[in-house]
Amino acid sequence: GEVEVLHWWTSGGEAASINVLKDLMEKEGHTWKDFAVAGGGGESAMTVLKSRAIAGNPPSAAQIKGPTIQEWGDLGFLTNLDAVAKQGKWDVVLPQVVSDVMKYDGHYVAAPVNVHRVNWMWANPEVFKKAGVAIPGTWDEFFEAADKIKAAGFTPLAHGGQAWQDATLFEAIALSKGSQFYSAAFIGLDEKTLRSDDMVDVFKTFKKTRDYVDTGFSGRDWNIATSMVINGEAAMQIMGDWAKGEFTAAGKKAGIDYVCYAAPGTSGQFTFNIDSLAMFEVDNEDAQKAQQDLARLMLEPTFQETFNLNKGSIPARLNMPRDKFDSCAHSSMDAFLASSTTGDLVPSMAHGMSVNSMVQGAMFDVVTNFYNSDSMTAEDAVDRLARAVKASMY
Amino acid sequence: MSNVAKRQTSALDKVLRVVLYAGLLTMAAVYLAPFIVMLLTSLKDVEEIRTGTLLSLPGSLNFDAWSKAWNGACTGSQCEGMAPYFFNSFQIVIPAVAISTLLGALNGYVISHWKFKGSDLFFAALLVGCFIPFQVILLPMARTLGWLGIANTTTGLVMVHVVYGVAFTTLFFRNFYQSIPVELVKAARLDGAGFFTIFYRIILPVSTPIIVVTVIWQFTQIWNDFLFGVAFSGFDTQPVTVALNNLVNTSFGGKEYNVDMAAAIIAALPTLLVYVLAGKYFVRGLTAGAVKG
Amino acid sequence: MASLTIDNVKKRYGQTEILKGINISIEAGEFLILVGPSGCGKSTLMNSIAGLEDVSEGRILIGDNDVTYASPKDRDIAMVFQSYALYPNMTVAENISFGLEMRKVPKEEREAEVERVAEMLQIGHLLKRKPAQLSGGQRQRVAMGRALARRPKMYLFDEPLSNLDAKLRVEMRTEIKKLHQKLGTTIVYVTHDQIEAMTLADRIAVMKDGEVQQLGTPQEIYDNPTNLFVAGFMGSPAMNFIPAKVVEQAGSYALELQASQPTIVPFPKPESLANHVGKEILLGLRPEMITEPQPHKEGADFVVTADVDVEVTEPMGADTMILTRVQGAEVNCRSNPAYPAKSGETIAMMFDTSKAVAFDKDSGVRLDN
Amino acid sequence: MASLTIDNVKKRYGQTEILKGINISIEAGEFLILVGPSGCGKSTLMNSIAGLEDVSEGRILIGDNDVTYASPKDRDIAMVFQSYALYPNMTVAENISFGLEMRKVPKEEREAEVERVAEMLQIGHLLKRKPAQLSGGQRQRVAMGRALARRPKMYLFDEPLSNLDAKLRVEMRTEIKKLHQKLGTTIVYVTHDQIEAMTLADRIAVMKDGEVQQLGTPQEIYDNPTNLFVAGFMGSPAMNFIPAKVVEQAGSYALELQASQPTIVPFPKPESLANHVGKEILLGLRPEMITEPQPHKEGADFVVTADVDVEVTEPMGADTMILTRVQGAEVNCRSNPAYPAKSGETIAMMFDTSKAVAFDKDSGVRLDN
Amino acid sequence: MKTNAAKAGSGSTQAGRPARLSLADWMPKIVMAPTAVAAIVCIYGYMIWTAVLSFTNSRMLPTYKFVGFDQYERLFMNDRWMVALSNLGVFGGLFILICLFLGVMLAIFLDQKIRAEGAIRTIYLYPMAISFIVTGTAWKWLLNPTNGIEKMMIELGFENFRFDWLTDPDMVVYCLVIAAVWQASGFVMALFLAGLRGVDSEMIKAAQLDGASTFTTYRRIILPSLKPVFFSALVILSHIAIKSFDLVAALTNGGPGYASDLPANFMYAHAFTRSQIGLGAASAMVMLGCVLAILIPYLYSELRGERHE
Ligand SMILES: Nc1ncnc2c1ncn2[C@@H]1O[C@H](COP(=O)(O)OP(=O)(O)OP(=O)(O)O)[C@@H](O)[C@H]1O
Ligand SMILES: Nc1ncnc2c1ncn2[C@@H]1O[C@H](COP(=O)(O)OP(=O)(O)OP(=O)(O)O)[C@@H](O)[C@H]1O
Ligand SMILES: [Mg+2]
Ligand SMILES: [Mg+2]
Repeated sequence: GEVEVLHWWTSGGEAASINVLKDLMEKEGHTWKDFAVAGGGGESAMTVLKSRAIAGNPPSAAQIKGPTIQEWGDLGFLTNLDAVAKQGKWDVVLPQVVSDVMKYDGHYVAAPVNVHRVNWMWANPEVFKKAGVAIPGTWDEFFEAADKIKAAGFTPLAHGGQAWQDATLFEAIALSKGSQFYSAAFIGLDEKTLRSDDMVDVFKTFKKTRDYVDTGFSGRDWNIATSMVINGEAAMQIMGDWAKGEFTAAGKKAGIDYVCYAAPGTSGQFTFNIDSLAMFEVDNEDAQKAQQDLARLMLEPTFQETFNLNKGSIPARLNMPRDKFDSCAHSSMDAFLASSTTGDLVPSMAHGMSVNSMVQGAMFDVVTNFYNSDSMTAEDAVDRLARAVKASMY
Repeated sequence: MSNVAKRQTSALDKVLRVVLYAGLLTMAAVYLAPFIVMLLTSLKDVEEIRTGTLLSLPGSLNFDAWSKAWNGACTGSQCEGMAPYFFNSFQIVIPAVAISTLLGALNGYVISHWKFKGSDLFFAALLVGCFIPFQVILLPMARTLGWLGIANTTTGLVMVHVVYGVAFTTLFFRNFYQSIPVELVKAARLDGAGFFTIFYRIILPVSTPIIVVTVIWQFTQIWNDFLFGVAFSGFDTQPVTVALNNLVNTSFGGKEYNVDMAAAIIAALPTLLVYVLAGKYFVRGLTAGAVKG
Repeated sequence: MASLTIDNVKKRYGQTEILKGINISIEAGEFLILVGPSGCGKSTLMNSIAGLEDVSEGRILIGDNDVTYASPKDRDIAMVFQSYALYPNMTVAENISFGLEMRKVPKEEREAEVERVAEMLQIGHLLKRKPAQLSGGQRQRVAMGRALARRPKMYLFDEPLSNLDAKLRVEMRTEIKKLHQKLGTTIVYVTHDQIEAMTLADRIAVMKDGEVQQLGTPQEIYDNPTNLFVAGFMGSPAMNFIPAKVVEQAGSYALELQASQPTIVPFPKPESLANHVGKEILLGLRPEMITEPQPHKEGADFVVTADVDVEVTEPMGADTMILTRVQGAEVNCRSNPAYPAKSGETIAMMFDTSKAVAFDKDSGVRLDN
Repeated sequence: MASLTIDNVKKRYGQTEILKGINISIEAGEFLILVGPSGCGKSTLMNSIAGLEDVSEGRILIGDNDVTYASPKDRDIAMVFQSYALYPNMTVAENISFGLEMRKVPKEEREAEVERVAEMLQIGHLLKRKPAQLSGGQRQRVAMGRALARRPKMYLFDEPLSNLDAKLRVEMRTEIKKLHQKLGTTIVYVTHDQIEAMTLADRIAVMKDGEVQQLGTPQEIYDNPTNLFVAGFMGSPAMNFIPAKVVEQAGSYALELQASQPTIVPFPKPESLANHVGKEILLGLRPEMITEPQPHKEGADFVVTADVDVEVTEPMGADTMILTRVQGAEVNCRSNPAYPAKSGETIAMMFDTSKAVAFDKDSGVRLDN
Repeated sequence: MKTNAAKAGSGSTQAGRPARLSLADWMPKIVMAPTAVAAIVCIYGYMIWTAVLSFTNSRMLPTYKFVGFDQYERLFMNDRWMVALSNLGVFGGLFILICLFLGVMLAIFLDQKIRAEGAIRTIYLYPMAISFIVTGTAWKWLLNPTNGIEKMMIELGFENFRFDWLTDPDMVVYCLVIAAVWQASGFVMALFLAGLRGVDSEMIKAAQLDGASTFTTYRRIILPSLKPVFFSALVILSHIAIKSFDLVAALTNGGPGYASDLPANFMYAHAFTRSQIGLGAASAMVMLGCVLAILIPYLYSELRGERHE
């Protein structure tokens, strides 16, 4: 049968890894129709998906993640993967947090491909050396170091002023207030937490970082920001592990040319972002068969390994051989395992893992507007955030 | 005194002429600036882009990015560049432009020369179609196409482009035909020509400039359309803009701006070609001598 | 060829009524000429007959068919537009043959026809040109050619010769006359040229302000105008209207007018003046009825010689017009160029009232009918 | 007002030479009328004078200024286009006042002027209309109005009255004449109307195929045409050209022509025929010179009565045209409507050759000059 | 056609046309029918559907749970929407005016028998050809203070040159205007050029004789006769302004913050990315309402005016 896969893994590494899956499928005698729609974190792809679903012609599989899977489930578009899951023992090989996301109403409807850690900080040791400071472990240290770096003529923080990057930075700061605080705010959407002084603090810290980004940050793509770190123009960037790809592409070595640390104040904590393919209900029996096979193959170690080596993330599956992965990946895997038991493993708000897209959008608006506004106070922002969240839960 | 001297231009005229050319060329330079940046970038290698400035010249002429964009760059799991998508785009653009232009010309012709009760109202109503945000119609259109059984096919996409292009083409043609003397149509009717004959023999031959404008508009709109192209195409009928988008929007790995820029220029080539070719037909005075007064 | 009946046709543009109930009926094969002041609705009427404008009211019949609502191409009419309306993108030859092509005439026939028409109109050397490359008169001839190439039931000509030189115009006029005699096609023709009207028409319709004033043969119109307007409109120079007092004389009635002396002139139908004795009426006398004294007419009935004061003389080649003033009205006289009249002089002129007509001064109604 | 000198002006469209070296020179304040067959280059010449077409060769002087290469707006000329060229988006009033506005005339003055002109042209009630809502003649009057509102150095009128009815045309002609007398502006005027040409012109230029054939006063042109073309072109109906043999008679020369019998007619300048004895030449005789026998002329010099065969009679109101055939050539005669001529009959006509002219049969050159 | 209209007697008063039987007479209507059907379904049908949705609480996909005017209330409480609306006002107004002005001027200049007209025309027009997905990037570079024009000028020695509109929330909307004008003015030029080429040359001659300068001839004679072209251009430009979605997405993505957001982006973001179709639909209706409020009176006067000619 054939599978049509709608996704936005279009860049070099991703595409290569998707091709692995394609080859695997074709080896099993299936046809792979590759429907790639890049851009805007999958915005376009989602639009396509909706239009195709409404036209009554959905693809067999689509890259959907986080709570959105539940939404599609709600609408009854997704198919049941329990049989494959049982055969492949998904309940065992996947950590609970991951498998929860893949299920709708207790049934598997999607298969994960990886886990990203979002709360990374990438640093250029050379710059730190020149400025004569150590890599900061907390936000206080961050600002101390940043002052010196700035004085030394570097940009302390490489940042791109796009809403999701603002949110990534913002959530990293929030996470430094503790996983509990983070969860209450970004999963529970607890109004009290949202309006708490801690939140005001978070906003203040957040705003303070603005003094340490360069003037041209607005609208900058994340990878440009990364290249500032690579070039030695900037000292640090707070960004998910996909940034590693940029370093690799520039021929830089982890631990030597660049170093990866958890974002200040969040070591041991892990904000995750899981990519997955959800399976849509299709009529054709052959296609159904192919779909099940696809789900199975995705969880197989061969694919998980290649894919994640390429993407900079770590496998969704536990207990994988890790010798091919680099030091950052290792530390990510460690953190993943460790945090999964302590409650320090939390879904990323900025990447749509913790809340649905409405709430996420509302938060983005407040966060990014605040970051760019000269007049808005942190208190205002907190108030707006709480109100926006409430309005969007409507 | 047989002198063959042409009209002697006064000094003031000469100055004005110089100013005119200066103005035109300055504007041309302004319009070209972004293109030059793109072109220069497409000729540099990744390293030069990283280190150089926008307008710095490439170290050597380097067309690697172009060939990569054409048939090497990855757009999803395939790495065949933009080439395969050109065909898809042409398959969509040519019928869509042809049909919408023809329909627009016919509609314009009716509205300006075969008025019937309600034709003006129809025109006004159609114009409203120009202002519907396309995002709004994605979902209902998807459902309609599903019903018609042409979802995610080239046919469907052509239909969508025609439907939303025809308001513009009608507008262009109607406003142009408004200035064609009514006597021409009257004379032809008396000569025994019917509706289509008049259109084909009398009206179309004087429509060249507006056909050019309409084709330019429609070709550009449809060729560069991304939203409909992505939402309503099938996996093997994606137009070149989707490929370009995929090519440009990598969220991982080193960004190859040179390839992006080359791809953008390549993607624009057919449109540019249309501009150059069609431009010849910006001719003067097609209805001259038609009527007196 | 077919008869034409225009039955109470009205045409409005918005509020303004342009045609106010036109009634005209001509036989098949008749040559009808429409005349009337600029803007009186001639072209509008032509357009209505051709079906190019919807009429607001009334009926139009061609033969026995009510074509009021028929489409133009089903009426089988060929028309020369006042504004030419040439097809700008076609050559002269194509312009001419288009109508034939539409009627599926074979190519060779079309070509032959184009040639014939072009020769007749003397535009043979222009066949490959586009309208924009023609002079005004050449365009007009192409417009003619387009109509003449066809053999329709009816021709409509809207001032088809206005931009031609006199010589060509005479030739064209003759051609049209021949054509009409040969084909016998019904023709409706608008012209401002009096000679054209007089020589071509079987019947003339004189229009004014969207109404037909008189419909009759050229001679009827010229000799027997129904009212002051028609009388003044037809004939060039126009008929003179001389205020005159009705007087009783020898049991009959005559008219007294004030040349350089009061003069009594006879009137052909004196009895029609009976009701107006003592009142002033308008005596209509064409310029050619006031001439230099002609010995051979001397003493005839209705011929009176009187002295008049010459105001202006206007030599026109064949004749000289003498402008005089009679009873305060300007009077044009047509004299032989040899007759020595000078401005300011008083000279004798001969008034021939045998064809004189009389009108009511206020209403313009003809009195002697 | 300014004089106009056209010095060897040539104009080519691609290969074809339209104006082949025009030389015309008129005084300031003169009224020049251009006549010529359709397509002879009158409009082209007008356009060249106005500066709307570049001439290919030659010079144009207005007053003492060489304006050959001056831009139209610097020539201070107002023109009525043959094709009207009204501004379609402006009302009639705006059309008329535009030229004044361009010349910075204050608003009140403009309005007054528009009113004056509109009244003169009888288009006062149309001032708020757009050109598309006018009849042909109304448009033409607006085109006139546009020119007349201004007071330029020179007026150019290209067939300005062709679409007006006879009555209106006479009135307009008079207005133009008055205007010219009042302002004394130099005027160049194209018309196909013989009467217009004769009555308005100070001088007439007769053109043919891009060349000036004769430039002279109306009377010169009428009485003394330089060649066959001019003779045949001016006058309507045209001059008759009767083939006649030069015979020697009583030491002088006369002409013999073949009416219903051979007839000898005298010629005013017999000596000019000396070289042509025995040869056939063309005798030019205007229709008004061949009339019914008129008793008072009987016996005069140069008057001969002869019998002719009537082919067709054409009543034209004031006169009746009698078409006869003399020596194989059609001959038009102008007779009194009362003279009883019928087709097919042979009747007596009187030939007055006192103003006759003679042309070479082949070259058309005037012989008696 | 032999319609022996069944109207006896003369002097018929105010009788309507008899029904036409011939196919030819129906041709105009038949020709317009496909467009009419498409318009009824794909414009008005969808508009009504959108209107219906705006009264529901549809999220990811349309549902039909009606909530009255709630979505509209939410919309007008939404700060971002208000920013987007006012941006549209500024952006749309400036964009349309500048484009019209530039387009007209360039067309007129190009109409002066310019030597390399073809090349120059293509240069003005080419921005239309290039997808904003990429030109957005080029403009982003050019307008970016750290590596664009500002940097260039500083390197050229103008130390104090500042051009940082792209990162200034108050000025960023003008960046949109610059890029949009750059892209669309060429087409407006083309529209006008085509129109200019259709103007009757006799009329221009008449104007010259009337003493009008070239400038005045254009202003008073030629441009007024291009009224229909203005009409086309205006519709096209407002269409582009209202739908400037790609432009914003590529150039600023709404930033800094959401200072450069436009309604189209707002709507798209809510209807698709944020799964708030109800709110998106409401915003679309408001957009459409605003447009129609301007468009309808204009259309009315435009179409009425011509009927009397
Ligand atoms: N663009 C052109 N190309 C070639 N020939 C032309 C062009 N325009 C005019 N002509 C020719 O030039 C000649 C003179 O034209 P012009 O308009 O001056 O004639 P005219 O004397 O005004 O005639 P009319 O009395 O018919 O108006 C005509 O034979 C015409 O065919
Ligand atoms: N579209 C229109 N709207 C209003 N009035 C119009 C329109 N078209 C023509 N008219 C008026 O209708 C009247 C008749 O016009 P028509 O063209 O029939 O006149 P005409 O008799 O042909 O005159 P001419 O001899 O000047 O050609 C004129 O007074 C004219 O102004
Ligand atoms: Mg008329
Ligand atoms: Mg002419």
